[in-house]
This record gives sequence, structure tokens and C-alpha cells, in this order.
Amino acid sequence: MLDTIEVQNEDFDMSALYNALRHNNTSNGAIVTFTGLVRDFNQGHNVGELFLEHYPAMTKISLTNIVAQARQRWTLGRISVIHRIGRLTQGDQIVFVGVTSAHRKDAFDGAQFIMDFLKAEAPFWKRETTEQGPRWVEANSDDSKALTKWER
Amino acid sequence: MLDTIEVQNEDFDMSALYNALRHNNTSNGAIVTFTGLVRDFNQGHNVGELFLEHYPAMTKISLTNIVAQARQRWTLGRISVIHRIGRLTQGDQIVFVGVTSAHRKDAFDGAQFIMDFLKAEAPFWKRETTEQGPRWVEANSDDSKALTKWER
Amino acid sequence: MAEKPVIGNEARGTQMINVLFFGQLREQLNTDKLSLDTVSNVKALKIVLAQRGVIWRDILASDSTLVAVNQIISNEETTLCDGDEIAFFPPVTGG
Amino acid sequence: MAEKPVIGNEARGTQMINVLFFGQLREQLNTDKLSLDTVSNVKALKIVLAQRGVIWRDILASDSTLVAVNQIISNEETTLCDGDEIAFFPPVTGG
Repeated sequence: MLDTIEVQNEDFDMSALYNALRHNNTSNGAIVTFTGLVRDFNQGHNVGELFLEHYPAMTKISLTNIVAQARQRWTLGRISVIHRIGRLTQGDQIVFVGVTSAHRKDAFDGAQFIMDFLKAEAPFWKRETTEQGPRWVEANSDDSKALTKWER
Repeated sequence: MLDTIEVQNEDFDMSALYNALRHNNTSNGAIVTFTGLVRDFNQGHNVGELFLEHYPAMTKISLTNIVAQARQRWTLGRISVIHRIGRLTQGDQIVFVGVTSAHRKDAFDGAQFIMDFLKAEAPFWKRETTEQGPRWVEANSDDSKALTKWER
Repeated sequence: MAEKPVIGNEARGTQMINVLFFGQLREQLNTDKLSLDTVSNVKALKIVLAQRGVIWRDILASDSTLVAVNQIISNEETTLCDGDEIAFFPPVTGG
Repeated sequence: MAEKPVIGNEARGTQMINVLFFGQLREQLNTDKLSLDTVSNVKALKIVLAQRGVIWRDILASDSTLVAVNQIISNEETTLCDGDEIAFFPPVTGG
């Protein structure tokens, strides 16, 4: 299968992921990647550490469904989605989405669609360590609004 | 300045470009990259080699203007644009656009905007070596249509 | 509908369903898993759970509470069968 | 307006403009650079150049031919000054 979908504690290597999307793939002239990192500041607090919890039986199913929906809407080549769980700190990589296509627009739309649905539906929850102690990250209303872009 | 804009013969290293966007940049949680590669097939012909010609006095000015326009429309962190010129072959990297932002949507829109305007306005021309001999690549009407997305 | 919690048991093969709670919900309800008699759909399950107290009622009535049936995002009309796994959770915050 | 080509010369500091041609246009017109007397705007320049022949007239009249004045994408109304660099080229195909 052309899709790599992983949920893991370990960090990922952007360079290796990019090479896997590119290697022996001369029919696809466009590669779009998204990487999400732990920011130092979120919702009015300095962030020290994050703990990423998930619903283990569902996470990979959810990501697989989202990727399948993207494939139905655009002509996409290779797709990689990597999401980390567990303890993360400032500047750490959290998520990678990489999409190849023969066409630039399909690659951009596919990658953004996957990220928008991942943010709205994939069962991950972040708990932050802040100066005021630990707290659950609040969902961002922009993330549900982002889905309206994909209605049709 | 936060922008890296280069027009060069040499290949570029995706990993180094990504690390430059990411390193010491914990205020930006989102990195979007686009890479364009030489496809094996274009406009009904198998492609052997490409030669990328440009208007040397204008290329960097054009890319700088496009990046400045993107910065006016979205809140962007670091931006890198690398475009190669000269002789290229199947699977070679042609162009890299990388954009960081605090927000995912800004990073996606910024990167796609830069690529759409680069494709429509930056003075590069491709000549292909095909089985039928060399020929200038025809502009793709999708590339001018892509700009309508950014009208406002 | 009698409520018969059997915490931590596997409902598959019995006339029961497994109900899971994640994130802030798990802490607010102080519950990560219940096994309950099978009910017709998600709406009926919410009615059963709401009997556990005000906090349960409020959380289950909230528009922001999501539900998945057998790991697929679902809604109140989704029908339930013996052995199903139902999960309630707050808005997700991955990525 | 007399046409006085001085091929390959630098127009800056004189009452002249430099006109460049790129890509397929350069080959079709068999010309990469001209120095001409300064004219008022791009439209006036096209009229001067069209006198060189049918192929010049057709290419300059084409909607798909782009023009840049001093390295900025421009149009027929863009005014010209002594020393300006004007480039005509076909639709770009980079990226």
C-alpha cells in the first residue's frame, strides 16, 4: 500500500519521510509536507511540557479513514501520516503529513484536508504543563470552522 | 531577515532547509513545505531532460515581491524559496517553498500562495528534451486559474 | 432498563456493551470504562448514563461531547449491538 | 518616433530604453536585446516594435505575451523613462 500511517512515542525523521515520498516516484511532481511542533506559548500560557493521550483502538482507524477520504477527493500518490503520543517538550515534532501528487493543487489540498480532519476528529488529547500547573488543552474553535472549507 | 530566497544551479538539501525553518523557532507550531520535481511525463511526452532558463535581473526581485505579498496577507514566520536553473533530469528537485507560522492555515495558505504566484509570474521558462526533440514547455492554463483563489 | 456495571469486563459475546471515557471526561466522571446491558442506540445509552448524576447528565448533553461507536465517529441515532464499544470524549486536540 | 536600435548597448544615462526578449519569444523574434529611443509607455513601445514585421506585431498583440518594466510585471499603460529596462516574454513555466 502507498500509505504510511503510524502512531508512535518515538520522534520521526523528516528527511527519511521526505525521501520515502520522493524516491522512485517520478510520476509525481509535487510533494507537500506539514509538520506540527510543540509551541512555547498556547492559549495565554507558557508551555513547558505536553502529554499526548489517545484512544489506542481508534487512532489508526481514524487516520486511515481520513486518508481514504482524501484519496476519494483528489488524485494522490503517496501519503504519510505520523502522530506522536506521550511526553513532548517545546520544539518537539508532534505530527507529520506528507502527500505527493502529479499536480500541485491536489498535493496542497490533500495535505490540508488530512490535517484539518485530523485536528477535528482523530482521538488525541493534549495535557499541558504550564506555570499554573497541568491543564487540558482547550479545543480551538478554528479547527471545527476549518472543516467548512471542505463541505460540498 | 527571515527570508531565504535563492536562484541557483546546485541541488538543494530538503533536510537542511527544514532544519533552518524549525531550529530555535518554538513560537511557530506549523511548517508547510512544497517541493517540485521533474516528472517523467508532461503534456503527452516522455521527458528526458529539462533546461530551465530565466531572466536573471528579475527572478529574485519577482520571488521577493511574491514573498512580501504573502507576508501582507498572513502572519508568517520564516520563509524559504529556492528555485533551480540550468540542466535538470527526471526526479530532480526544481523548487522548494517552506513557510512557518503559529497557525496551520496561515502556513498552508502562505506556501500555496507563493507557489501559485511563482508559477504565474516568476520569469522562468522550461525547455524539455523529448523523444521528438527539444521543445518549450507550454504554460498550463490551470496556473492562471489558480490565482483566482487569491482574489479579494 | 436495569443498569448493571461490570467494570473492566469484556462485553463481546454477552448481551452487553463496553463504554469508554477519554481525556477530561474521564477525569470529570472519574471513570474510564463501564460494561452495561445493551441498549438500542446512543441516545438510549445517554439516558441510562445520565441517571448516574448531574455531572454525567451535563456532560452527555453537551454539544461538544463526541461519541464513537466501534471506533467510528457516530451520533445519537447510531444503533448499538451486543459487544459494541462506545467511547465518549471531549473535543480532540491532537496535531 | 524614429527607431534607432543600438544592440547590446546600455541605455542608462541616455534618452534610450533597453528592450529584452526571453524564452520562445527570443527565438521567434531572433532577438534578445534592443536599445531604442524612449517612448511614453508600453503601448507606444509595442507600436514601434510592431513595425518590424508581422511576427513582431502578432506576438506583441497576443494576450499571452507578458511585459515587465524594470523587473516588475506591468501592462500597456505603464509609463517609460530614459534608461528603463522593458522585457517581453511568453507565459512563464517555472516551478
